[in-house]
This record gives sequence, C-alpha cells and structure tokens, in this order.
Amino acid sequence: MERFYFIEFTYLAAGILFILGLKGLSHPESAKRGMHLAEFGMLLAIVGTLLHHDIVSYELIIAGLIVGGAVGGAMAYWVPMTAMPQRTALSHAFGAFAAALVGIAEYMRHGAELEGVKMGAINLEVMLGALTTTGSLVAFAKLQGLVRGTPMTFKGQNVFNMTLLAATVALFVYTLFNPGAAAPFYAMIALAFLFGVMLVMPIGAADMPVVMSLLNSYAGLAAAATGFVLDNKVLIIAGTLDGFSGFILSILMCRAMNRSITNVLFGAFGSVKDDAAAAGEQGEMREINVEDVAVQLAYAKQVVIVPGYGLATSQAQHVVRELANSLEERGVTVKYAIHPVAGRMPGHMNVLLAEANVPYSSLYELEQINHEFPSTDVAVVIGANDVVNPDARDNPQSPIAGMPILEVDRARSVVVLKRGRGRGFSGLENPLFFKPVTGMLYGDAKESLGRLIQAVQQA
Amino acid sequence: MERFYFIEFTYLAAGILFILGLKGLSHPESAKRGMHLAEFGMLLAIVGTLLHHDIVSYELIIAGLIVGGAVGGAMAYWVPMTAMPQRTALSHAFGAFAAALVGIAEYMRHGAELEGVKMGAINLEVMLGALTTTGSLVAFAKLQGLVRGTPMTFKGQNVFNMTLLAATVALFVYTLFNPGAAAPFYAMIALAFLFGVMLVMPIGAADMPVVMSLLNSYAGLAAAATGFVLDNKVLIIAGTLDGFSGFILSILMCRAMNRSITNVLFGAFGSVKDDAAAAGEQGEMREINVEDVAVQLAYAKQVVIVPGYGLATSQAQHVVRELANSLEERGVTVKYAIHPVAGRMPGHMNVLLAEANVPYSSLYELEQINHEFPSTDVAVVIGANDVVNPDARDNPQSPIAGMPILEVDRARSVVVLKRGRGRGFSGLENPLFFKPVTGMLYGDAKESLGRLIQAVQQA
Amino acid sequence: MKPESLIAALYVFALAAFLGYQVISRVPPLLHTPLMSATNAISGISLVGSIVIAGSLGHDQMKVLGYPLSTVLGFVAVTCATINVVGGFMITDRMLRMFKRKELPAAKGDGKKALKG
Amino acid sequence: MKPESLIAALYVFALAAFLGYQVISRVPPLLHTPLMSATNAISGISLVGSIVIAGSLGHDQMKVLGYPLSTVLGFVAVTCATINVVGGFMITDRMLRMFKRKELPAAKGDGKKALKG
Ligand SMILES: NC(=O)c1ccc[n+]([C@@H]2O[C@H](COP(=O)([O-])OP(=O)(O)OC[C@H]3O[C@@H](n4cnc5c(N)ncnc54)[C@H](OP(=O)(O)O)[C@@H]3O)[C@@H](O)[C@H]2O)c1
Ligand SMILES: NC(=O)c1ccc[n+]([C@@H]2O[C@H](COP(=O)([O-])OP(=O)(O)OC[C@H]3O[C@@H](n4cnc5c(N)ncnc54)[C@H](OP(=O)(O)O)[C@@H]3O)[C@@H](O)[C@H]2O)c1
Repeated sequence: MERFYFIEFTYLAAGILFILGLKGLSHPESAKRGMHLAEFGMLLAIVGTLLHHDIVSYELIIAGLIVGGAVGGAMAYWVPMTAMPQRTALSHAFGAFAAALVGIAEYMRHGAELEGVKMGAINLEVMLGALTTTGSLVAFAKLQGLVRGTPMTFKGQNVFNMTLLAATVALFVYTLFNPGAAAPFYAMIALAFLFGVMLVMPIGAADMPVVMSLLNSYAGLAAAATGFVLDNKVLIIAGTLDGFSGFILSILMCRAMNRSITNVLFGAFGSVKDDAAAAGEQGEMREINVEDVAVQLAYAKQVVIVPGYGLATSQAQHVVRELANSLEERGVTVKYAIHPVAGRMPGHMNVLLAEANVPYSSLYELEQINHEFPSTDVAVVIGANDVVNPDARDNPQSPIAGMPILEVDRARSVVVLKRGRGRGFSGLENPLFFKPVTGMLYGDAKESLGRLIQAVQQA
Repeated sequence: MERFYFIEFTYLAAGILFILGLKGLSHPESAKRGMHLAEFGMLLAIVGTLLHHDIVSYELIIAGLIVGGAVGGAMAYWVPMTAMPQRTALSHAFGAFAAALVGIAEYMRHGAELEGVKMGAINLEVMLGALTTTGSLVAFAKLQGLVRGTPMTFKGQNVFNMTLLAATVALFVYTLFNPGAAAPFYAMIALAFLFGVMLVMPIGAADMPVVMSLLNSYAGLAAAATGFVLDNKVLIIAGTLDGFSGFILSILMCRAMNRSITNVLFGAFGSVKDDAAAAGEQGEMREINVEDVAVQLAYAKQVVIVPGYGLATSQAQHVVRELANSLEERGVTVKYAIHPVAGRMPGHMNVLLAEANVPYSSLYELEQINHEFPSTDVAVVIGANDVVNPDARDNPQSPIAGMPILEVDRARSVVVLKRGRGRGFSGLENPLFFKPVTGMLYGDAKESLGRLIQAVQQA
Repeated sequence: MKPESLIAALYVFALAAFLGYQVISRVPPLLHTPLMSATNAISGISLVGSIVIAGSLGHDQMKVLGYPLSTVLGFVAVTCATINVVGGFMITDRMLRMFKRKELPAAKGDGKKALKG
Repeated sequence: MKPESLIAALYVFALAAFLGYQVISRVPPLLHTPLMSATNAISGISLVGSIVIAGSLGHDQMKVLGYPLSTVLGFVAVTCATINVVGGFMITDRMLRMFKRKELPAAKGDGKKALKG
C-alpha cells in the first residue's frame, strides 16, 4: 500500500513539474529553471516506476536505460544547431515507436481479455505511434537530404491513401469488437506504418516543420492513449500537454505563412509555383559590391539585420555577430528583425543567433521593428526572401497575400545577400529585389559577410 | 451503467463549462456568454444529480429548490448595487452552511465506518464550512451596519482565539482516529462556528472585502473537500477554482493597499490610526464654492473624475454621469480614473459607474491615466481620499508608503468633494487637501454634484 | 475512499488549482466584482451533494416531521445552496448587463458634434 | 478499465488539455524551438510504461534469447524512449544556455563607450 502511494505521488509530482517546466518557458529567464524542474519530474517518474511490483528483473531495464541514454546523449551533444529540425524529427520517431511497442506488448499479454474501451485506447496508441514513427523518419530523411526534399507524388496517390486510411480504420473498428483476433490487429499496425510514409512523402521539405509539429502532437496523443491503457495519469498529462503544444505550434506556423493546415498537408502549393514562375522577372536587379556596402554600413546611424533561411544554410550566424560587433564599435546601432517564420522552424533564427551569443534583447519581433524601418539607414537582408516579400502586403493576387512581412522596402536603403536568383520557400518572385532602394550582394551569405567585415575595418 | 456514465458526463461537462465561464471573464465582451455557459453547467450538474440512484423521494428536493430559488432570486433582484459586498457576504454564509450540513449528514449516515482519509475530508469540510458561515454572517452584519463596524476587541482576545483554535484542531485530530465518537465531532463543529465569529469580529468594516475574499476561498475549499468526501470531481474542480479566485483577489487587494494579509487579519491598523491623528492638520484647506468650480469645469479642455468610497456611500454614480454628459455636450473631454482599490471591494467603482451607464471604454486604470494628469485642467476627486494621498508616494514614513496612487496633485487644478474633515479608510491625514492647487467643495457628494450640474448649465 | 479514487481526486485538485490560477489571474480589475459573485455562485455546487442527501433516506433514528434528521439537514442544505447559486448567478448577470463598451445611441454624441461643428 | 478510472482519466485529460492550451499559448516565439524539443522530451514519458513491460515477464510463448517476446519489445521501447528523453532534455538545456539577456562582459561595450566618449 505505502509503495502504491509512493509511486502514485511520484507520478503526480512529475505531472505538476512538467506543467511548471512548460510555464517556465514563458520567459527566457525562467526557462532554464523550468526545464530542470521538468527533468527532475521525469527522474521522479522513472524512480517511482522502478518500484512497480510487476517488475521482476532489472537487467533489461538497466540495459535499455544505458543504451538509450548513451545514444540520446551523443545525439544531443553532437548535432549542430542548424540540424535541429532533423534531430527533433528523429527523436519523435523514437518516442512514437516506444509508445507503439508498449501498446503491442500490452496486447500480447492480455490481448483476449481486453474490453472495448481499453482495446480502443491500445488501438489508438499503436496506430498513432506507428504512423508517427514512419512519418517522422521520412521527415528526417527529407530534412537531412537523404531523400529528395521535393514533394513525391504518383498518379492516383490520393485514391491510394484514402483506401489505405479506410482499411486501417476498418481494422481498427473490427479489432474493437474482436480483441482476440490477433491477425487484424497486426495488419492494422502494418498499414499504419505504411500510412505514415504515404502521409509525409508528398510534402515538400520546406513544409516539414508544420508536419513535424503535427507529428509531435500525434506522438503526444499516443502517449496520452498509453496513459488510458495503463490507467496512468502522468502519461495522460504529459501526452496531452505535448499534443497541444504541437498542435498550437503548427497552427501558428500556418497562420504566419497564411496557409491552412490542409493546404500544407495536401500541398496545393505546387500549382502556385508554376504561376509564380510564369510571372517571371520584373525588370533589373541592381548588383552592388562589397566596398560600397561596407561604406554604407560603416557610416550609418541604424542598421537592421534581417536573417532568413539562407543564414541557416550557410551557417553564417557567427559571422553576422562579428559584423554587428565591428559596426557597434563604430557607434552604429544594430538591431535584428526576426520574422516568426523566418528559417524553417519556429524560433529558428532566435536559436541560431543565440548560439552566436547575440543577446535576445537585441532581437526584435515583427510588430516591434516594422515602424522603425523608415528611420533605418540600411536594412541588411541575409538569406531571407519570402518574409520580406512586399507582394504579401501590396498584391492581393499573390498566393502569400496577407502574410505579415518585415517591411524592409521602407528603409532608406536595402542590401540583400543571396547567392543568385534563387526563389524562396514559397517559390515566388520577390519584387523587393527589383526596387531602386535595393542592392544585391551575390554570393554565399557566410563568404559575403566575411568580406564585408574586412571592408568595414578598412572603411 | 448507462445512467452512471450519463451522470458522470454531466459532471465533467459542468466542470469544463465552469472553467470556460471564468475564462470568459477575462474580457467584458465575452463575460456574459461565459456566465451563461457556467449557468448551463450548473443546470447540467443538477439534472445529472437528480438521476442519482440513491434518491428515493423528490419532494424535499423540489421544495428546497423552490424555496431557495425564490429567496435567491429575490435577493438578487432587490439588492442595490451599493449593497454588493453585504449580499456577497450573506451568499457566502449560505453556501458554506450548505457544505457544512452535507458533511454533517454524511457523518450521521456512515459515521462509524468512515476511515481516515474520508473522515479527514469530512472534518475539513465541516470545519471550513462552519467557520465560513458565522464569519460571513458577522461580515454581513458589519457591512450592513447591524453591528458596530469598528474593530471589536477585548482583553486577552488573542490568547482566547489561540486556545479556541487549538481546541478545534485537537478535536479534529481526535475524530480522525475515532470516527465513531460523535460528541467530539459535534463539539468541533460548535467551536468552528464560534471561531468564525471571533475571527471576523476584531476586523474593521473597511477591511471586510479582504476578509470576504478569504472566506470566499474557504467556502471554495469546503466545497472541494465535499468533493473528496463524495468522490465527486466536479465539486473538486468548482471548489478549487473558487478557492483560488478568492485567494488571488485578497492578495491583489492587500498588495494594492500595500499591507500583508496577516496585517489585515490581525489588524495592526489601530495603532497607525493614532499616529496619524497625532500627525494632525498641516496648514489650511482652501474652500471653494460651486460657481467657481462650475466655471472651471465648463471651460476646461480635459476633466478627469476620480471616484472613491464616498461616491458609493452617497450613491452619486448617476449624478456624476449627468455632470459628465453636460460637460461633454460643451465639448469637454471627460475621463474617469479608477484606482484598483477605490471603494470597498475590488472593481467597486467600475460596477457603480457601469450601473450609471458609463461605458467602460471611458474608465481608465492607474497606469493608463497617471501620465495624463499634468495635461488635465481639472481633476474632480469625488469621495476619494487614500487612493489620491500623495504621502504614499512622497513620504517613506507614511504607513501607506509605496501604495500606488492616482497622482491628481499633478493636475493643473484639483477639486475635492467631501463632507468635511473626515479621514479615509486608512485614517490618515491627506496632504493633497492642503496643497494650493486643491479646492475643497464640502457637502455630500450627491448634493454637491447636483448643484454643480445646475451651475454648469448657467455657466 | 478507495486509494485509486483518492489519487484521482488529488490529480483533479492539482490540475484545477493550476487552471484556477491561470484563468483567474487574467481577469481584469474591471470585472473583479462580477468575478467575486460568479465564483460565489459556482461554489454553490455543493448543491449537488445536498440534493443526493435530501432525496435519500438516512437510516438514522432521530426523526423530524417524519423524516430522518439527516434528510432534513439535506433539505436545508439544498435550500441554502440554491439561494447561493441562483442569487449569485442572477446578480452576476445583472452586473454584466450593465457593462457597456460604447455609448447608447444617446442624443449626447450628436449634441457634442453639433457644438463642435 | 473500471468505469470510475475511465471517468477519472477523462477528467485529467480535459483539465490537462485546458492547461496545455493556456500554458503553451504563453510561450513567446523566441522560445518556440526549445519548446518543441522540450515537449518532445516530455513525450518520452512513455518510458514509464516501457519500463514496467521490460521488467515484467509476459506469459507469452514466443521467446527471444530466452526472454518472452513482449519483454524484449519492452526493452526496445525503453531504449527508444530513453533516447527521446535524454536527447530531448539535453538539447533543450544546450539551447537555453545559449539565450543571454545582456552582453557578456565583452570588450565590445567598453569599445563603444571609448569611441563615444
Ligand atoms: N520558420 C518556420 O517555422 C517555417 C516553417 C515552414 C515554412 N516556412 C517558410 O520558410 C520561408 C522562410 O522565409 P525566409 O525568407 O526565411 O527564407 P526563404 O524565403 O526560404 O528564402 C531563403 C533565401 O535564402 C537564399 N539562400 C539560400 N541559401 C543561401 C546561402 N547559403 N547564402 C545566401 N543566401 C542563401 C535563397 O536565395 P538564393 O538561392 O538565391 O541564395 C532564398 O531566396 C517562409 O516562406 C516560411 O513560410 C517557415
Ligand atoms: N476596493 C477594495 O477592494 C478595498 C478593500 C479594502 C480596503 N480598501 C481601502 O479603502 C480605501 C478606498 O479609498 P478611497 O479613496 O476610495 O476612499 P477612502 O480613502 O475611504 O475615503 C473616502 C472619503 O470619502 C468621503 N466621504 C464619505 N462619505 C461621503 C459622502 N457621502 N459624500 C462625499 N464624500 C464622502 C470621506 O470624507 P468625509 O468623511 O470628509 O466626507 C472619506 O475621506 C483605500 O484605503 C483602500 O485600501 C479598499
């Protein structure tokens, strides 16, 4: 009895600590402490579980903890910040797979005597777990570039997926009423694994972040379902929190890109691309050389740096910081304008710049900075494109019309660092590049910045 | 079984609806809808309960519902807004008494076979219920003026209270281990009732709001305890929500008055009064007559009205509104500055003015209005005192030092409507009244305002 | 009380506590009085408990007007709780109905313009 | 699953859902990436379930290296979940450690002043 209470209390405490942990994330100051609380909560839950009376032997548990800990630690230690999205995707796959396995094992042990509700929970857990596993793996492969990032489609795909889904659901329902029947259960799992692949394959690498947060929330729901299976409330709490955060994040992303989730998942984007391409060039881009830029910057009063996905791909965060430093030493005010969906995952730019020791007090959000551009001498756009596309504001026809943007075109002058004529994630042409205020500094962001720094020193 | 689920679901739904209801209160627009949700939730819970299988006869239930509904409705319908505090106090008493009775009845029915945890819950429920009942009744009597509002103290009071508390707790513990022993149980209840009286008696009427929110949270906790007794989760949810809101409100009030809860409960205020009295007058108050004020107002660009407790006592909310109208018709901008603890309960002024159809868009909070006073021609202080006391800002020695105030003394000129030299709630002298910018318009707020309106018409 | 249900109850309590804090702390001062009466009304939820007791017959000896004492207490409880609920909600509604964002379409606004123009 | 426990579980689920919404919607964009990895780590809570299974012996026939299959699955689950938990938390810490409010006491600040003065 005492043991029962002890275990339950560790769980309750863990649940509370998780909540406190996430509350901590409402501010960078409290975030670290919050995470430590959450970690402590996880530790408590584990310790409590180890006392569970069903446990007869510990060797497999210890082994699993050691192996897992080692691998997880290694992954966390060595992945570069720029590989965050991939890592998260992979991590999801593991978590979801674990949930699925628990469900399967539960079924193996008391398959026959399971009644309606519990069988439903197991099915839900296993199905979500399975499709999240494969889905996340595909996402990982795409982000890591192991497979083609572009949407992969084939004729009759939708029909196929629909039948697949239908079949899975049918088996789901069937097993509900015949928990004893093993074959259909395992068949359902197989289909779920397949469905996960089919679900993510047709989605472009750039949309992965949205998909991933969705998968994140599935993983959470799978954990919550596990909680119903094992009648364990901490699983329910943690799973639900997770499910919601994933869901909310994907909503936020879609809103900021102003697209609907369905539009992301069943990518109507392809078509748009063509129209955009059709739209073609609008006039000349004015190229500009490093020296001129350097002079502009060196003698500016205020410079606003607008980082985008290009900053991430070229790993230029540290160089940017150096440039900012050397400018600030000359008394120039340097601010960073961070668009909510700059880069490829929520808060992408914030993390990169934080890595380069840029204090978050000099990062400005959309609302804070937009009114400052008119009084800004130079806006330096580094590998950003869609988030500074004036069409979103001016051209109601544009597919990204209404998406909030950083209005760099209002600055006294704009310098755009990019490699060439490459389109952004949306595949749209960007009128900003053709405006008279805009000068293009071609080349990889990192290199261009390196040359800029030297030039600034000379200036 | 079906019935069990149905009942449980009504409860779950009720719990959710209560939460949604309170969420609604985060904005006046959504507030009404929120309340309707909460009411619907309550209805659901009641309907669900009526299906409970223990229920054999309905006549007493119906009777109780009818009588209670009639009385409650009548109370709600006829109490004037200014009597809000009393009404709430009385209502608390009823709620808490109900909780106590439920506990007692439960005990009567399965007294002996109750084991530790449940007995503890019952004790908690009954004790909190009992002391909240009498406590609220005393609060009601004081606010209603049925008994002297001033703190009632007698020699050795603290000793007495402590022994009382100790005895109650002792019985509480004893009954835990001997649930069968009825006598100690009922003795505990009796003491709890008495303790409620002793607790509130020594507290001045002005401090009642704080006490009441505390009692509110006790009532909530009592309900939550009932939930533990009956193993009914909606009771736990509702009770907890209630307990927290009461607690948070009392904290807010204390902070805005900057005093500690203990200070309020064990009123160190008496002493302060004397010092304040000792401080005595500081120079002359400049009296000013209605006509002059009228002219000032009529030809002002911006007038800020600062209502206080005096507005409530003299029921002047409607007249104020009339004055404001006639000024606005002359093109004067009129704003209302609402201090968080103006009056005698949280949001007191807001409700009064809302009753007089003042749109809440013209009510301004401390932070919003303070910086506007310098550009304000006339600040009209109506029955407010402490909330405009500059000492809180300027004089570190003052007992209310640090309490945020409305800085009317920064206005171009100040008119104070009060009956005479009466002190405010804190019993402190108010330097504002002696400043050269300030003119005193003596008399009951309502009358003074009435005369002002006419004078303004003439001006 | 079975251990499982006790634990479950504790979970509900803990979560409700968090939620209460989150929700209440977002209520603006403007609505603090309605908040007080609203929570007051909601705390009348003990009505649920009262009803069961008033409707079921306790096997206690003491009888009042033919009813077991506990049942009668139940009746009183129902009455009190109902007063609390009905009164609380009605008054809250009444208050909230008084809060208006914009002026009523009163002559006032026009009068103002008339004078300005 | 006993009806009572099902109901209790539903309560916990509903409350957690509300709380999740309230809490998450307050996380600023600045911290969205840490949020993702943090929740990801927390979702590794299925570790709790895995441990019990890996530690207890299922009475299923199929054996793998002498262990019942279900137990082995439990072992794999423990491994995967642990990767998720450890990896997730470590990376989150690593990220958060990078967020700084003010400059490090770098020469920068001084240099600036020097130039200004
Ligand atoms: N943040 C999120 O959560 C999220 C999630 C999903 C989708 N998205 C989408 O991602 C997009 C983000 O916009 P964004 O402006 O940040 O990026 P973007 O619109 O994708 O544009 C990136 C630009 O950087 C340039 N670039 C690429 N590699 C570079 C390098 N090594 N050096 C210099 N420039 C380089 C590319 O032009 P060149 O090829 O000519 O160099 C490209 O135009 C938005 O459309 C958003 O909706 C964001
Ligand atoms: N709002 C809350 O939740 C709450 C709760 C607890 C305590 N309090 C305390 O209550 C105080 C509220 O401050 P306050 O400035 O609003 O009021 P106050 O400081 O209590 O002052 C009220 C003033 O109104 C005057 N007055 C009374 N009746 C009047 C009438 N019929 N006509 C005209 N004037 C009249 C009195 O002076 P005369 O006698 O000379 O007329 C008195 O100076 C604060 O100290 C606050 O801490 C508030």
